Amino acid sequence: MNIKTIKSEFPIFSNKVNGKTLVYLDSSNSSQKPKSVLNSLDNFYKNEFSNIGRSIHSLAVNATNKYEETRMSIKNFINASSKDEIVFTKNATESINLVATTFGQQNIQKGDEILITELEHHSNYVPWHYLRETRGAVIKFAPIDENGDIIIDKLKELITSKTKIISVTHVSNVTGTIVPIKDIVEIAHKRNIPVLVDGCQSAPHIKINVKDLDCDFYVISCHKVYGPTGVGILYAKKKWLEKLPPYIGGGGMISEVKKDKITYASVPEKYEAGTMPTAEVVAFNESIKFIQSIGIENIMKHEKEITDYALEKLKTINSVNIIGNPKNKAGVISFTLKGIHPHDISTIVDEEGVAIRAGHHCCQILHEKLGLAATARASIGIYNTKEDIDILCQSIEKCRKVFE
Amino acid sequence: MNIKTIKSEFPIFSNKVNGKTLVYLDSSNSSQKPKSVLNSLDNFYKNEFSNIGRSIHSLAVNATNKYEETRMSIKNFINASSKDEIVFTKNATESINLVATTFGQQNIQKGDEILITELEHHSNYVPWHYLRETRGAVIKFAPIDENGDIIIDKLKELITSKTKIISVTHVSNVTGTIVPIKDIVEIAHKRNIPVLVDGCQSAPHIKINVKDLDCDFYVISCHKVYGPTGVGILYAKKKWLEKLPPYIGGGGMISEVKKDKITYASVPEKYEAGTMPTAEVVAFNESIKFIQSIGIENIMKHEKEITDYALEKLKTINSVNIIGNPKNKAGVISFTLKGIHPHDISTIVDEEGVAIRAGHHCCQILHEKLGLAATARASIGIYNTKEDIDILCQSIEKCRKVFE
Amino acid sequence: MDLKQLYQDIILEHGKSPRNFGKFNGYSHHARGHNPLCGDLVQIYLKLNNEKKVEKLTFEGSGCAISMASTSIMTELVKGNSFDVAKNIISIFLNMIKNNLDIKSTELNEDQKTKIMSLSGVNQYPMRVKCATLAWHTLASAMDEKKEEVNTEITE
Amino acid sequence: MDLKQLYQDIILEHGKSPRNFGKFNGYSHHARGHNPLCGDLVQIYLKLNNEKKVEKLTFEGSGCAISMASTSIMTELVKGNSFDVAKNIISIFLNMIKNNLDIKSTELNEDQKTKIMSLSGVNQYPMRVKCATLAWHTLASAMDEKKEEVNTEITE
Ligand SMILES: Cc1ncc(COP(=O)(O)O)c(C=O)c1O
Ligand SMILES: Cc1ncc(COP(=O)(O)O)c(C=O)c1O
Repeated sequence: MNIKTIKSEFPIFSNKVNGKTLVYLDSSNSSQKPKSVLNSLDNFYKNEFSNIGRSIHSLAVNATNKYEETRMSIKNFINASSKDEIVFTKNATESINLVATTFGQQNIQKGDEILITELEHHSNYVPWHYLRETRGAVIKFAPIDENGDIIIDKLKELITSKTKIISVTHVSNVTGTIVPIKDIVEIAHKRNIPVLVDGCQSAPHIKINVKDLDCDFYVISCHKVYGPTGVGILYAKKKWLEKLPPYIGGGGMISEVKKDKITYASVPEKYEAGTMPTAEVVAFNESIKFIQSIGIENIMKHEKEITDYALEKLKTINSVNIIGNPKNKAGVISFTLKGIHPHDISTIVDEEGVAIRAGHHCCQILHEKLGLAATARASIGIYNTKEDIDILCQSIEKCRKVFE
Repeated sequence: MNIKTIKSEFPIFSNKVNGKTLVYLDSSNSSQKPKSVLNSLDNFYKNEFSNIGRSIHSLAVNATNKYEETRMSIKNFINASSKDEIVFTKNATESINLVATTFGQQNIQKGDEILITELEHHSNYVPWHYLRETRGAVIKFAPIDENGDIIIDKLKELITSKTKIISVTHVSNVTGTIVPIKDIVEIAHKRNIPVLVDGCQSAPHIKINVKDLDCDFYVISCHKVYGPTGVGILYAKKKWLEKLPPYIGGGGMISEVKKDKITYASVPEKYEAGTMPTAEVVAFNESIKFIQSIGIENIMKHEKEITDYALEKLKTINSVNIIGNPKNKAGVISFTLKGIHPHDISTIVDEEGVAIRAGHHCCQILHEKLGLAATARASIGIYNTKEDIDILCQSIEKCRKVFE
Repeated sequence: MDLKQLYQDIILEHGKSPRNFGKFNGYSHHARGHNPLCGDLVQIYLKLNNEKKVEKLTFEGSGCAISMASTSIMTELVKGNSFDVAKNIISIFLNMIKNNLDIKSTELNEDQKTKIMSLSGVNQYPMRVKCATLAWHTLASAMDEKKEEVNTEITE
Repeated sequence: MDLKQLYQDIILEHGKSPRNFGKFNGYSHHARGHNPLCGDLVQIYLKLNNEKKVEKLTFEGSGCAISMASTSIMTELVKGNSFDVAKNIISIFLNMIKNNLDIKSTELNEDQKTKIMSLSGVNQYPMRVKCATLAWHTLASAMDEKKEEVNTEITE
């Protein structure tokens, strides 16, 4: 595997930022896109564009087929049982809202408990919070230890007969913690509790097998998986999609509409109301093919190498403090620099062409636990090299000079 | 204005469909896209891509600015009072769901009435139907006359002290009826009832001025306005956005997140949870510029010319029956052919490269009223010519031959 | 794609003058089918006699030429056969449409094969497959005494 | 863009050793400000005396160098002035940051102008503007006795 070649697939890296070569270390936020994805988008709009599922002319037939091909690719990519278990949404946030809202309507009564963790992104907390506000649910937070690992025993203790669902991230977007989902699902299923997994930070980086994980719901954001913006994925076991009520209502998700009564389409169409991000879904197929052409194992290996190298090197810089030290860590490295606020770090390294993120990364609960208002975060994608890490480290040294 | 030049801006028309030149008469379903929009998409992904509003590196700053520029362009395009009144969604369907859900939560009690019309698209009925199911609302349908015009007096009569909101389309996607929104808003506001306008079929075709209409909500689907898929717009008076509860919850729409409490961002961010269709929003700015470069008056004039020509010519074909004859008609022509089912028409004309739509066009209520299961529909965009209409008419003649 | 393959004379003829149209009294089985995409509806009425033979089979509904012809041809092919043969004919048909297969069944005579094959052109028109299969799925549903309406969005 | 313009010595110095830091007893006005993007919080404590003069002005909070320096410089500039002059200084500052304007006020002496101008580099860094303005909006809010927390998402 040649990273130079892979990197050259991403047009953005032929650009300069602030006169410097772009060192993109913000992939946890959103990934860059390979040529093949952009070509697909462009080609679809230029040569094949039509709305899907409604008209029956040739353009529409072709577009509908391509759209469904992506669904099939995703099914294979995450090893779902059927392509009907794949619902397209606008982003992972909508996917979680879909589940929280429809599951809540059917299953959450006053006093029922929802179990999440201290690692969760706001997108995996606010939708459940709504159920607290509207239906009187109780939200419990499984705690993490000082390494950033969820304390599984504590999680277990928090489960009661009132626990109706567990919602947990697969990989933390702050500490990079890889959560032992299989264990959690096993614990949950023993007590008949369904589990939603937030796969935003895992999809492009580690192997996903929903059948093996046996989770009930799995959500992905395509823009983090080398795909276009505007598309998210909800995987759900078919029994759930069939049982839960519909979410967004409108064209395309109905069966029969009368003045006094409406029946809904079967799954997955039941959950795809209105005109979908057709071109973006079609192009996302190329993202999956791109990942498959490299091989997820090779991606994991490469990203681990870069991550280990980064951790090693950052530790040699005095005054760098790395957040969390989980048992299994993906390519997400949050850190602080003594005496320098993360926002100042970001501004200064940006001057060197280095894009990192500073802030709470939509994880205020975790930051409160850490006792920090903000951290700086470097996150790794398939295109990152050791050279990128070297430049990051040099620019961190520059921060220290500015503040000396 | 030279339509040939305008048409040449749309790459899709240099393609053949079934060996024939594409005659695209399905713009009410979704419009084709001009080069400038596709170039913007491509350029953004290739040279400028970043997530917005979160990171503070240069790419993110630039992307955020461009995203906000589109918001500003839309504000000007529809003459809103402030760019904070423009919310980005995934499609018009989501926009209506957003209003129905949040407005319903705050204002709909058992027995309260929602007034829509027999013209409405499923996307402007199903979301209100949910309030019937979940909150015991009553839905009333303002009837249309045999021309396809809403009977305003009947609409007035249907308003009671329990009417909480009126939701009505600006232009029918079946009959092309241009609805006198100003009159309806006046009637409604006299009784303090807010009005939502479904602008899906008006935005690319007639001038929109929300200040003049004085409506409370206005929704648009960008893919019908020569823009990318995956983006919708909700215009709402600021007082509503501030007053209504949030909708989708997650990253980007919060202010402060604690374990026991969450506060939300100000508008419009409050309604933009998760990663938005950034590139698509940015590219949509080019759609607006494209329309503005031609001038909406010129577009209206051209489309009226083509529509009148089509109506004239279709009427000369024996056995064509045109659906509706409204006072003011946009470029949407639904018709039936005696003895030939619309699906058969669509398949046969498709063979000649003509893309029309057959079915109920997501308007089953209207089709029930018409006593038809399906109709065929030719809808006009800025790129259509009289020649397109000639080919449509020839291919309809061919249908008759096949079935003779 | 070839329009002539789709709209063969036999299709047009059946489409215009469907056989076994209408409801009859004393049916033993009934089902309702619906194609949400176009709004087409079909109702199947069926009488199985004591020997489990399809004594009578009619339909009501409206739809495109393809769906009317397919339904009409179906009633002709299935009527008079035993329950099991009827079931077999249904699966032969669905197989042909779905997998683009030739008909090799020994349960059908040449005339029947020609009739069923007249619908094979639908293959080339993926958006029209549901028009052709709706009635067949609905008949199967009637025979199985299922309560739910057949919905083409679910059957594929 | 020029990093040196942003991180001038005076900024770095105030950032490291903020003046008027901490809460004091007997304040007459107070407000809380919050920047949701980075999570920064600031609290402003203010004592107006009988002559409506800002007798004392301190702050608590944590944030980046820009926000700490801006807050610290603000307290130095505003303290000792009358209510109206204080309000004026706030609007001079916000104007400078927002509209990239030179300072022409006669209410400020040269030293004060230099101090306030040291923050003008923020102009070139749109994502950092809120870091610089949070405290000033919060001070204005305290003086106006507003109850709501200042939120940078709302103030711009
Ligand atoms: C009148 C009308 N309303 C609503 C919609 C729904 O728009 P979208 O599918 O983009 O959500 C459409 C288009 O399908 C429409 O024509
Ligand atoms: C762990 C995690 N969950 C959820 C999300 C939300 O994804 P999106 O913004 O695409 O909806 C993100 C990314 O922002 C994330 O990192």
